[in-house]
Amino acid sequence: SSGDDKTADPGSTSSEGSSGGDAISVGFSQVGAESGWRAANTKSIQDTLTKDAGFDLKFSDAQQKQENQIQAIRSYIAQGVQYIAFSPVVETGWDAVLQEAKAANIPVILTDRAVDTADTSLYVTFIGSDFVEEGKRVGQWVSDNLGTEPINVVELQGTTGSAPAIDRKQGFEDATKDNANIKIIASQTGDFTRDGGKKVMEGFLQANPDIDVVYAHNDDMGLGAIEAIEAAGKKPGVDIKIVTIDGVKDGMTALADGKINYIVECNPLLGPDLAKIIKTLHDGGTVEPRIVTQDGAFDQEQAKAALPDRQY
Amino acid sequence: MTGLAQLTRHRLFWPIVALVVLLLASTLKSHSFLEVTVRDGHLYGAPIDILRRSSILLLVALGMTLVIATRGIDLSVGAVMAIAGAVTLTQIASSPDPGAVSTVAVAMLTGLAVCLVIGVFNGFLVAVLGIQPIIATLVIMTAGRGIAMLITGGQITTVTSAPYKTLASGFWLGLPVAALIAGVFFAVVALVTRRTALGVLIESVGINPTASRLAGVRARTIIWTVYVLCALFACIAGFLQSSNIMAADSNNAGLFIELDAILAVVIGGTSLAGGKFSLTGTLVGVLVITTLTLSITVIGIPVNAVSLFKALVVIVVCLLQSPVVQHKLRARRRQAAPVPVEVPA
Amino acid sequence: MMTEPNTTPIVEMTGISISFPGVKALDGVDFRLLPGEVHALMGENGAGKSTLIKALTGVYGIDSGRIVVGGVDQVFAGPAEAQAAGISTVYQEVNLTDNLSVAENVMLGHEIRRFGLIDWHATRKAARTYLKALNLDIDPKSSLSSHSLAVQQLVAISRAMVVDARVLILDEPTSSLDSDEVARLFDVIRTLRDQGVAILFVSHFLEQIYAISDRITVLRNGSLVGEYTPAELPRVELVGKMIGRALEVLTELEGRSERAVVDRSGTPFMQAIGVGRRGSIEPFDLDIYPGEIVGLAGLLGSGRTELARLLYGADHADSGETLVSGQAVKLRNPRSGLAKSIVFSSESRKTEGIIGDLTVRENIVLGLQAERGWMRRVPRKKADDVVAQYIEALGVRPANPDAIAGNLSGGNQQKVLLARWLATAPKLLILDEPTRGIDVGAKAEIQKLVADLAAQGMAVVFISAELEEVLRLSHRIAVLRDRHKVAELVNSDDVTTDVVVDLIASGGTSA
Amino acid sequence: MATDEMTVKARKQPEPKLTGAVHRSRPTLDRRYLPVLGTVVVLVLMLIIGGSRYDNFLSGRVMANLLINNSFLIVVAVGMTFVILTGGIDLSVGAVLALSTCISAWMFVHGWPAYVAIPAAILAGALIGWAVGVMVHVFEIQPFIATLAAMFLARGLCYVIAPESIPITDPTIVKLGTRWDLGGGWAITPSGVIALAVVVVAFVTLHYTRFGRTVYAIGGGEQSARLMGLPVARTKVLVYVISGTCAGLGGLLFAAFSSSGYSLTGVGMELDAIAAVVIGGTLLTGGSGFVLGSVLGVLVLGLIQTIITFEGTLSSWWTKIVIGALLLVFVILQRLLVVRRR
Ligand SMILES: Nc1ncnc2c1ncn2[C@@H]1O[C@H](COP(=O)(O)OP(=O)(O)OP(=O)(O)O)[C@@H](O)[C@H]1O
Ligand SMILES: Nc1ncnc2c1ncn2[C@@H]1O[C@H](COP(=O)(O)OP(=O)(O)OP(=O)(O)O)[C@@H](O)[C@H]1O
Ligand SMILES: [Mg+2]
Ligand SMILES: [Mg+2]
Repeated sequence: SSGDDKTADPGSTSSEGSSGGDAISVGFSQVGAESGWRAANTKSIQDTLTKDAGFDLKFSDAQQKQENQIQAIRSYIAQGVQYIAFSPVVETGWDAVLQEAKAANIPVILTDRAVDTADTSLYVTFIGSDFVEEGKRVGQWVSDNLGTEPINVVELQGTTGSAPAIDRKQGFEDATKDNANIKIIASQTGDFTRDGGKKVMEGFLQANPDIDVVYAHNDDMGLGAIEAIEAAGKKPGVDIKIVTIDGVKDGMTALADGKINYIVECNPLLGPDLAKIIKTLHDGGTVEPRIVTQDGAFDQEQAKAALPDRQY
Repeated sequence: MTGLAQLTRHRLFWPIVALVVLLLASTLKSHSFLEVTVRDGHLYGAPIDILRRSSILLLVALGMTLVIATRGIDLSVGAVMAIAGAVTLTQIASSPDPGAVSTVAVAMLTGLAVCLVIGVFNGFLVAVLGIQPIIATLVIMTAGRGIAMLITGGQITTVTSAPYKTLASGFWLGLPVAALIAGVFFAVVALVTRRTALGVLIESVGINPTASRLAGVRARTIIWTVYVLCALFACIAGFLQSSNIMAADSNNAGLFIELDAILAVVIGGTSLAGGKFSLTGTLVGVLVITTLTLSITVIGIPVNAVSLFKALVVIVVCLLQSPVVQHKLRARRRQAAPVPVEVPA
Repeated sequence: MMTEPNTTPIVEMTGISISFPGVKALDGVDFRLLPGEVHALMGENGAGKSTLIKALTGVYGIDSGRIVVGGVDQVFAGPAEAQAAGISTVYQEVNLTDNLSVAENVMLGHEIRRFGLIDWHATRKAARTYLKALNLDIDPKSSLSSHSLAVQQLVAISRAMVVDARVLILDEPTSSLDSDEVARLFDVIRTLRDQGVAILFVSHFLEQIYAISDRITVLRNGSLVGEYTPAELPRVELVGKMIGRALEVLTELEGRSERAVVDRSGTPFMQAIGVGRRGSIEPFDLDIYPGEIVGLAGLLGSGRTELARLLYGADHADSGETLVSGQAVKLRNPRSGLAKSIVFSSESRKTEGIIGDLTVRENIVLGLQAERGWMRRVPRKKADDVVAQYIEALGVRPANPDAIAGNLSGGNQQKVLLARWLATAPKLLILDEPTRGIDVGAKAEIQKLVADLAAQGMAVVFISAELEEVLRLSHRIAVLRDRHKVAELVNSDDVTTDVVVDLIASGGTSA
Repeated sequence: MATDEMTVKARKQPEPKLTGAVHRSRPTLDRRYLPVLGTVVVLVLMLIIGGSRYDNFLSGRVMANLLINNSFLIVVAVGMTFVILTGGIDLSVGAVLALSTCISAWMFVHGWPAYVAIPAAILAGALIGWAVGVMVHVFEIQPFIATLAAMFLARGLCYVIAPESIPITDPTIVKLGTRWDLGGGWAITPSGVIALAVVVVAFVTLHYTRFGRTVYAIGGGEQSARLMGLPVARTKVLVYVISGTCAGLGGLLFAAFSSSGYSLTGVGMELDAIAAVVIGGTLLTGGSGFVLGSVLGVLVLGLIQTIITFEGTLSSWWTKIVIGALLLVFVILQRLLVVRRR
């Protein structure tokens, strides 16, 4: 609805001036740096879209604020970059600013998180994981491997109201709802942090004497839970099983050490894929509208095998 | 009866009632809640957990009390915690012998030194340049986490070091080391402020800075000092926090702890307008808040209602503490004539 | 003088009682105020005068009693309601907001509006008129905080005139004013009285009471002593009724005390050579010898306070040189003054003196403590002794070291402030309006104390709006005018107020 | 202590003499404007430096975006200014703003028309503000705590109303965010116009109504204001209502800006608003400051953000450090300007 076509020009005119040479100028707006996963994601992008690889990357960190992100995208449009990529803080509310990008003829690529819009022409493609699917895969594994007898599950949720927290909860519930053996007895938010995970787990341990499984929405909370379980004199991974999502290095190490039982990977290394997509677009090619990354899943044995080559 | 009336009139009566109610509610939900058992040669149980967990907030609130007494505020404490953890853990992680006591000691001293500099910086902005405390400390609040991430390279630095782990998870004489550390600092501050003239001079500067200056009080030095102390206490809280998870999480260490600390200070009866402060009050405030967080999990408040529950507790405690309600309650009890609202001349 | 007394009181208070924790401030007091009269409320410091006023205007709720205003039973919820009922009040401490301009302070709540919005031009003009009525020709746009306390007091009075009041209450309005301003204020009061306004007036200056009042009510220790006309109550008796016993205060006050001869042969304790500060006081020279009381005389705003602040180091001078006991010193802040055993008691006790929320004990010990630094706390025993000694010597009431200083009556706060400085055993005592708001009895005590201290070798700089007081005490008098030191004279029996006033008027040439 | 030095020195300003019949009115600038002036000077400096460093920085588009992207913050900061002028503080604005986005989004999803949903969202803000005002005034709870509780409350309500983010498609709201092109890259949105209107209304209220002057008087000294017979109670409650209403309105502007209602919106926005107000020269102790200063404060924060995106090479941590450093440079420069002029 915004469609101010008269200002559509700066995109093409000034890009020459600002980017210099043949480098492709890309504006990337990151959510923030709230977790180890995010740091790895940022690093991957910054390390791939380098000058040497023929890119002129403009990076900005929105510090978890949608307004900063919108502001950054608008500023990229004003600066006249050739491509915009971003990981949206929220799924909703991007129509207006994406319209502006479209009006300025700047292709937009979404990474990691999707946006909720009726008009799919606003972005070229989405590349990232499917949070619901991740939750489902964890749920499935728990159901298949542990749910053979009655078990009590406690859930460490991510930040209240955030998309990954909602979807991972949803996915897990979907996958386990048919298994009568699985009972989720408590669920509380640990804010995706180790400290939060540990605090909440301490509370769970006080209130419930018979916890069998901990489902943490990310590795960090799982690692926090390990600390709490150990402090309570129990053995994580044995007395209480732990399943998590992400697969960051510390998580994988704990998995290999037998303190975590299963991790569904959520690959942060989106840089190479992003670079490939932009190159393809730049050469006039087309890409799929939705590219879901190939995420692995590891149990303890697989972790031991994979650990030496992990980059993050 | 008059004894009881006297009691309910005490400033800390309602916060303590809140504490008791929270503990009772948790016990109703989980019957063994108040039980303390001996496990692996030390005490174990929710009350011990509360003590251990309170230590971090207590240290931060301790410094905050002093700052608030001078009419200031320190928003940078969370960031200082992050920096303390980052500096110390990066050093421990990069040392060849992370398990050695000497490594840990040197790393912690470095952390203290860095935080000292930050405290001096905050104090300089407030006391010398006369920048409003909230904005002066906002600088470090924003930049501090960046500095911490710079030190850790944006990663969460994880270490394994037994001596460092002892800080937060160890026990001494059956009691958590963290609680003992916080307790010692609390006692020292209480002693120093009340045994020397520091306490009264801080209050005097907080109540009337102009008059204090004219009375010859070194207002500037005192204000500077409290910011340094606040940063040092936050630093130690940062040690405990990072030791708790054995990792330096620059983004999340001490996030929003300044709000909890201020809340604790105010529940304890110290006014944000500066002046008279009560360390005991702060201690009670800290216990209320820590218990509140633990009981949210234990009682099983639904995730989406956690904020509402917190709001409810804070509002109820504050309302009951407020002069108007106190007065109403008293009048009801004694059926006496209204007591005048006190207005200073 | 007296206009035909209207016999139905406009304000009638009966059986008023108010208690504060530990103090019964008013105990069944009756009071009435007639239209068209100036009614003086008298009593010692802490007698309950201000409390009675605050009870009337609803600042304090009353425990028992009845208040009838204009024939109607009234309990005001606060000054706003009292004001709406036609009672306009100037409270004891200057209660204005010093972040706003003079005009705004005068007109706050009564700004002139056009089309619902404030018409600043008209408002300022109105403010100027009200200020003019008190002979105050200051820029209404100037910030209130840029004016001295005396001016602020006049502004507060102007503000009270804005309301079309039936009752005007003035609680110690003259405590910082010099005789010209007082005379001017009295003219205004008389005009209002003749228009039928009932005026309640509080002052510790007996001459003023006798000059203006039609009726006197005396309070003592929160109880009513009685209601009198000035004619039936000579001064001595009035003082007797206030203090509860006959006292030879008056004789002491009126008779000039024996002045010791000051030895001016040695080195002065303090020597100011060309000390000045741009924008506040022109460079001046001043020598102060041990045992000498130097009085500063001048009109309102002549720069006495400014001079005193430079001597202490409250402000630092931008020219000149200061010698203490013959040695050059730099006084850049109050601490440096204190370190040289110089102390300064400010005229504005509310903002620059008392630490309101601290106890009397803590307030008294503060100066001593500041001198010793934070590490070495004044031992409890010593603190108790010092505090007890000065509470006794100055007659602080209530004589309770643990009372919150901010709750004390104005005069008692002033005594606490004095005690703070005397307790440090200074060598130079700078007193800016130390007797402001202090009752006759205590004033005599303080004057005697100052004279005694000087006799024991303490140097004193004494500032007072009351010229007689300066003359009575000082050995030497420095005369200021327009922020200039214009003259200096040795006090003797020949020096009268007229001499000094002439000096001020002529700018020092007639001496 | 510098604050006391300030008051001490303020007393020392030479004044026209009482004795002299003639008025010597010196052409000095009113000291109260100094902090705001400091802000302006530093803002212009930042613009010049930004313009010389980056291409397109001083373009109409970037400048217009500065207003458009910050319209909601301007409104919130205006409300905050009222509260801070009385010596209070309002920590609830970020959460109330989020609540307003959630309420309106929820109502649109449930089929309510804009003329119901919009007033409801604003009213919710006003109601919370009123509750805070009552807590602060009647129950004498410290503003910091009362508003902190309100912040938990509003955030909690958000999670209950909108556990997930809700897209808003309502045409009225969408229209609020439509850019009106003014040529040369300059543009404005109805949101921006509303923000400016709020500023004007606030300015007039503060400087041309008795209510506004009472706000300042309370900030100068609540006790004195009461003794002066001013309606302290009503005014104090009202400033929180105003702040809540502004946060509610800000929520609508934010909803227009982001076309969604989301419970995690505006986390930490209260600090941005407070920072903007303080940078704009308002004293946190109350009694001194201007709404226009707050607007400048918002622009400064926005400009810092813009510089960061234009720089484009900062890692996440350098972003934080640079924001902190710019803030520091800013407050110190402003402070020095003010001190110099004394
Ligand atoms: N808010 C208060 N809390 C406690 N005590 C108070 C309060 N206000 C006044 N008092 C006490 O009430 C008594 C009467 O004080 P009041 O101020 O009325 O005296 P006053 O006659 O006006 O004296 P002064 O001449 O010194 O102004 C004093 O003992 C004072 O300490
Ligand atoms: N009536 C007045 N009109 C204008 N300015 C005044 C007036 N009185 C004082 N001032 C200003 O207030 C400032 C303070 O003066 P200062 O306090 O040194 O005077 P003072 O001699 O102590 O008089 P007092 O304390 O009786 O007012 C001076 O800069 C003076 O210019
Ligand atoms: Mg009095
Ligand atoms: Mg004076």
